[in-house]
Amino acid sequence: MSMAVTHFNYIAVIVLMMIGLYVLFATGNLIKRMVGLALFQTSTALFYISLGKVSGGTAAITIYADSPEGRALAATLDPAYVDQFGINGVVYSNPLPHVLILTAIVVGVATLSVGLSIVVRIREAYGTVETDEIEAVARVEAAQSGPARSEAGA
Amino acid sequence: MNDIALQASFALNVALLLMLVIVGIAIARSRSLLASILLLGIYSLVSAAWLVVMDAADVAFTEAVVGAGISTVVLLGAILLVRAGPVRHDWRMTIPPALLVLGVGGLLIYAVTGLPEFGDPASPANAHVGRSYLIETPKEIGVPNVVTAVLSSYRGFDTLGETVVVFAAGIGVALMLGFGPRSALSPPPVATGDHHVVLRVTAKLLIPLIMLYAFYVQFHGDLGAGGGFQAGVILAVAPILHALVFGLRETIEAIPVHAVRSVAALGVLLFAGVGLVCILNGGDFLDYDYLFPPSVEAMIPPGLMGDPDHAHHWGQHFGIFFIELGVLFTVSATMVTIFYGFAGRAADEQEAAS
Amino acid sequence: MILFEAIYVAPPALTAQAPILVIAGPLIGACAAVLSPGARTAWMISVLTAAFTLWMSVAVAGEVARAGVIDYALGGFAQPMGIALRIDALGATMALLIASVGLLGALYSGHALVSEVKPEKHTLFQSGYLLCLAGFIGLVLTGDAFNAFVFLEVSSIGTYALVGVGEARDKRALPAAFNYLIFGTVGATFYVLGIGFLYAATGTLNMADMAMRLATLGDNTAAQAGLAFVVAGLGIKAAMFPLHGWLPGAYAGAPSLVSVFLAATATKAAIYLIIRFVLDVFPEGEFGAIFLRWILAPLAATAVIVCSVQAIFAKEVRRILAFSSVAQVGFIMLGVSLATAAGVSAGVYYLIAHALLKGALFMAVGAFAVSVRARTVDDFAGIACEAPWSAAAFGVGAASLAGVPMTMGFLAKWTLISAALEAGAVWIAVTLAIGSLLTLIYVWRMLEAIFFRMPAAGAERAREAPVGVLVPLFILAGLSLLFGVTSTLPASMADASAAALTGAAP
Amino acid sequence: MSSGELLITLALALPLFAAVVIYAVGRMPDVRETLTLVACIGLCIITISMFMRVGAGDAPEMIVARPMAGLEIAFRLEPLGALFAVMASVLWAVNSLFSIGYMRGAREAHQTRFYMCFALAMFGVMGVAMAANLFTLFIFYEALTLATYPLVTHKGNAAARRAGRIYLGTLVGASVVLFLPGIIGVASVAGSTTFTPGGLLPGKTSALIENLLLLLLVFGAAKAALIPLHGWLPAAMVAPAPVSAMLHAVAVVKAGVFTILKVSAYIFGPELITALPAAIWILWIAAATIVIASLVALTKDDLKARLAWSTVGQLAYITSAAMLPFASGLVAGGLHMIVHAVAKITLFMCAGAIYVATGSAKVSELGGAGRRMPILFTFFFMASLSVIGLPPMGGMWSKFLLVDASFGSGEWLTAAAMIVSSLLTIAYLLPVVFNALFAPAGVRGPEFTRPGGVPGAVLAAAGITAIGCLALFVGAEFIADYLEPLGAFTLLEAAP
Repeated sequence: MSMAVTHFNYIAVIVLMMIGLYVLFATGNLIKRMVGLALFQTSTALFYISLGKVSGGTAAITIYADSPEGRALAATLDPAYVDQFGINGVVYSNPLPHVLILTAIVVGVATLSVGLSIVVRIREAYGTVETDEIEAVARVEAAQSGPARSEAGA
Repeated sequence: MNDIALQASFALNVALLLMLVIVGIAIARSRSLLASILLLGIYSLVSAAWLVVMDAADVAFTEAVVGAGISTVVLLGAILLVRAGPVRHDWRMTIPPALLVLGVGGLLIYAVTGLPEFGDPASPANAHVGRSYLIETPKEIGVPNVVTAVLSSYRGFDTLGETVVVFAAGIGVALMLGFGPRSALSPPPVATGDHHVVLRVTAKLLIPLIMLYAFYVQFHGDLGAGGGFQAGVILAVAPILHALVFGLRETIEAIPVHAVRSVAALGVLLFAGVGLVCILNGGDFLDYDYLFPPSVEAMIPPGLMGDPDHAHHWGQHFGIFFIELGVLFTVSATMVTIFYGFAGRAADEQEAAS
Repeated sequence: MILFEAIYVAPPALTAQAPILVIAGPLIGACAAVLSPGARTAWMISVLTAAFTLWMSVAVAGEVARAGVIDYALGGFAQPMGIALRIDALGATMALLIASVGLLGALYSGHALVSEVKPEKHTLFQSGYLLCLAGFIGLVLTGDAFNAFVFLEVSSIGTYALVGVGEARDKRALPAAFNYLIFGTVGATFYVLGIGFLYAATGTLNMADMAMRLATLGDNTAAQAGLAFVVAGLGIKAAMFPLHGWLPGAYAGAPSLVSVFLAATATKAAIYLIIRFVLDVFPEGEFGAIFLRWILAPLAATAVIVCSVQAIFAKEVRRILAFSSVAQVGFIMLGVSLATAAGVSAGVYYLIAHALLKGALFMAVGAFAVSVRARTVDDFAGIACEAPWSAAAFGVGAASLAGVPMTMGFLAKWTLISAALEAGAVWIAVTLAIGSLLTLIYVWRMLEAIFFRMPAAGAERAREAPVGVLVPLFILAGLSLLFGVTSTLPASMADASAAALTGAAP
Repeated sequence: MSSGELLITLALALPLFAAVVIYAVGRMPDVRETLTLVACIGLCIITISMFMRVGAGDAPEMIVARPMAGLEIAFRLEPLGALFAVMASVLWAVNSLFSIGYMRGAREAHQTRFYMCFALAMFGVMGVAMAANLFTLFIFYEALTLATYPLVTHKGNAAARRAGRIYLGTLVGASVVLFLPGIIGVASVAGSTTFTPGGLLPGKTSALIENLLLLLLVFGAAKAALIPLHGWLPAAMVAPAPVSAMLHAVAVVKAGVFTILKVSAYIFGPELITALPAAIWILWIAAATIVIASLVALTKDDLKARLAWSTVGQLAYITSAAMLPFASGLVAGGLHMIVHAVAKITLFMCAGAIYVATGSAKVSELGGAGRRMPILFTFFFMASLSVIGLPPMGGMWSKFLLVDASFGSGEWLTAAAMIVSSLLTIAYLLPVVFNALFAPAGVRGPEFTRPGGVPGAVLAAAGITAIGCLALFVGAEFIADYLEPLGAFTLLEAAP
């Protein structure tokens, strides 16, 4: 099979990541940038999950209770394949990436909330959430204030 | 590999991924912040569906709760506070990021050629440690959900770190938004009239149900999808709903800000405390086999709860139970802290406007 | 290292658990700080926790000196199934460095915070500070690549807000904090992505296991891209040129305590992880050598020159110091890129020297800020007459930065240049020499203003900082001087680190 | 602590202690200045006893610290260093006398800082003189630069600060970019930087590296003011006259050439220097410096600037001497170092005296000034003769030896440059004296702006060194003998 098929998931996930990265840097609106960041982080998660998928596998959440769906799925597979890669006659997908991504998702929401709280404060301090307008305000204020120490004394 | 079921699963996978790409492009093109945020929620929901196809039930659950749920709420709260206009597009600004994206993307796609095929059970990722967990979990941990076993036990230290990250986020938001003269609270306008009685009654009914569901997700975590993170977020919905219907002031009177922050800290303390107890009993940090001293373990009858190794797994079960409880405390309390932060600001804005 | 055994007396049971206690201690302290009733209690918790952390990190360093490498299996699971702390000389050195600066920072915060952060925020601020401490120490001790990501985030998430709190002094801290968050998160995500590729290629997250498996893997684009993304991601965190855009604003805007701690530890921890991946996890081979010689070294050299020039033209003292930090990261990376035992040792030694001196410099700037609002170099004119002790400490730090003999900074430059010459990399030695000259220029600009100019007429008068600020400041500055005269301790640690990484005899 | 170590410690501690005491008693000018003089005399006693011990064949040593392997802060006395130390301490004493007169006469501000920095500079000089290795020498060399910076910018105005930037920029810049890499190169090639009789480097590395190191070390010692790193010296003339006299005729510039002499004698060794093409290139540059500096000096109307350019040229004599592929060069260089120091400090003190007395020191305005200040101009004349190299002054012997060494080693270009430069020296120094002393009647020169004219202390100081020039004519052989260990050569053998 050509690589476009066998590696389709990876390529699609990379496209998603790049959309996120693009949104992050192509806009000056801070909230939109946070949206882009969230998109980028989520897509990275999808990459890990793609890595852990096993053909014909099932979710590894009922490992020693009997898994009827897992068995049903395994029945459709080549028995040699199940023997080699299965456990007790059921093929499971890799649980490790799932664990990692649970962590990553939580980290993502933590970043998002801290980031947005900073954005809210920026809005309060500068009256805008557009990067160029913030810079303009900062420039104007820098020009007005002059040297801090002598101003205070004068 | 030419089986119909497999092909159907792959087709579903492709279809969902293409949907994700479409939603992603829509987010990139959207000029309305509100639309972007809602599209991001949709993106999370679609990806949750895709995650189920990928056999990642736990992740799907978390993505639905966290990505589509709390993230969207926080983002909506933020645009309410900043009242930003439509996003301006300047084509000159798009060239450098486009080049960056092309460069990074090209490098990634080149790198992908070195990866094993999608779904390959013999790939290093799936054959090495990943497979060992599947084989060892029944023996070493005795928890049916391998994801929970890895999350709480094998990689319990990661989970401690993750809980701390959530706690840190709570501290961060509280530092940014939780102080200052602007956070004086007033009841929202919805609470003034009496024609919201339906809302109130429904809310009063829903809140206990939400909490019940949260506890179900919490304690079901080692049997099926679920656990402290998901449960924590769901549990946090209860006070959030309460605040939306009855006003933030009422909620804060019931659950004070300091109490919430303390619960978040206690959650981390509980988690770390479990680790320290293991040390005190002679094991390494978070080695739940040492959660109970041998004298206690000797009292457990063999074969309890249908598990022949129960005596051995007793410590693991309780260790996971306690740390998941710690996670629940911290996550739910932090989510409420974050909500208080944003909502407290929202109330001020309305006060300032009136 | 014998020194550790002499000053360290603890029950053996505690020593055995020291690797985890050094991380768990500040985590628990952070929770306790949130629970504490007031600012004063929170400060005391912070100091006690940091002292405990330092004690434990000394224990770890002593144990590493005795036993070589410590493996601590968390949860009692064998590697690579469980997460393990794997501590070699480099990790122990870093932990000791971070814990030392952490304690001094905690002491310093008792007074320094009062003028910069509202009192009601102190409990949360101290909590965030301790989380940051725990995060950095965890980052340098863990033997698991993904766990390192978690600690990267533990240290970062709180830090973003801590930087933002600097708005009380300078509201530009807010956009700076946001910028830091964006860059930092992109960096961390790149790192995760890189780890994903490495995981796909090796099937493991344990660094030692990964190293073993990479060595037998041969040429693999996934693994190579993995390394590239790991280094790029960490490079953002380490403010490696050209990924340093977030740093000047963040250092300039943050409260002094945060600037001190970040400057002394944050970029250093990320550099540590880069060193770990480039020299330890990744096998020696063609790709690694090309990566070091043709990508890392030229970028580092550019950083040395470009950012030093930026520092020369910067107007604000904090920004000068911040740009200087980026340039100094270049110095460190140039040493590491030699990949010889001498080069790595020099890099690590430089890292220690720079952490101490930059911490002292930011602390001194904070000491001035206790009494006066001064930003630009001109604002600092003649401040030495008004706050002589703080100015003296600043002078020591600046001398060390400039590489004046009898300071640690001089020995650091010395070892670095001789390592470059020894490795035959003359162009690196030349870059280092030019960089040192540029460093002198911007250091002199500050010193000239502080010591040799008169304050502007009618300027607000500065006062000397309180003793609580001066004591940690003097300890930090004093270390730069002490190690400039007798450098056995840091030099032996740097040598042991290099030996652990390159396999050479120390 | 052995008596040798005690001497070394005292030589370092005394100026440092003096600086502290001067700071402490800064509010009492009389006490301050008395203490300065006491410190000077104390230091003279210490250095002279060191000088005697070295002359007796002793070589006291002291290791202070060893920050890293191969790097140590250590001191060791040897003839060249002992001579340098004696010269510096004796001239410091004379110059302090001059300073007291000058600073009071010119009513300068910040006098406490002035005396303190002077003492600190002497601390640096002592360290340079006694250093046992390049690393230690470097430390004190830099300390000297830093201690003299406040002296150069003493006036505190924009011009002084600009000059200060040039001063510091050139000196520190050259040491960081050239000298330090040179030292590190030596350390990494030879494993240490210790000054070793016969040379540290021979047999240790390739010719390419040796050439490179020589260039780095010689140009790195920018205090020797070899073109193109000479700009700081004329710039430093914004400083008060005592600073120019002591530091920029004696201590600082001589520390530069002293370093080059030490590098030549103890790092490369006479034999290795002989073999290196880089030494020849440096000789050419030095020859160019000698001629160019003399020509520029001719054009300068400001007396101090003229003297500064003259110093640039004279320093290049000594640098040439260090590079001459002939062992006698080192002795000649060492001798010239002393002789020139004594003569040039006299000239600067005279220039300072004129400035104090008249408020200006332009060559074009000095016609007839000798009528008011005949004694001063006599001293000026004596020192001029020494700089030119005419008998009966010490300068004659050193010039003779230098030219002889150049011829002896076949360096015609250097010899020619020295001879041409001597003629030029006549052209830029003697007219000053003759115009002042033998101006047409009626030309009275500038009026005194200070009642009483030249302060007595100033005149006395200039007198002492002028007589010193004369004395060196007699004492030159003693000094050359003393330096004999540097090269198997004595004055008598050179005489035809």
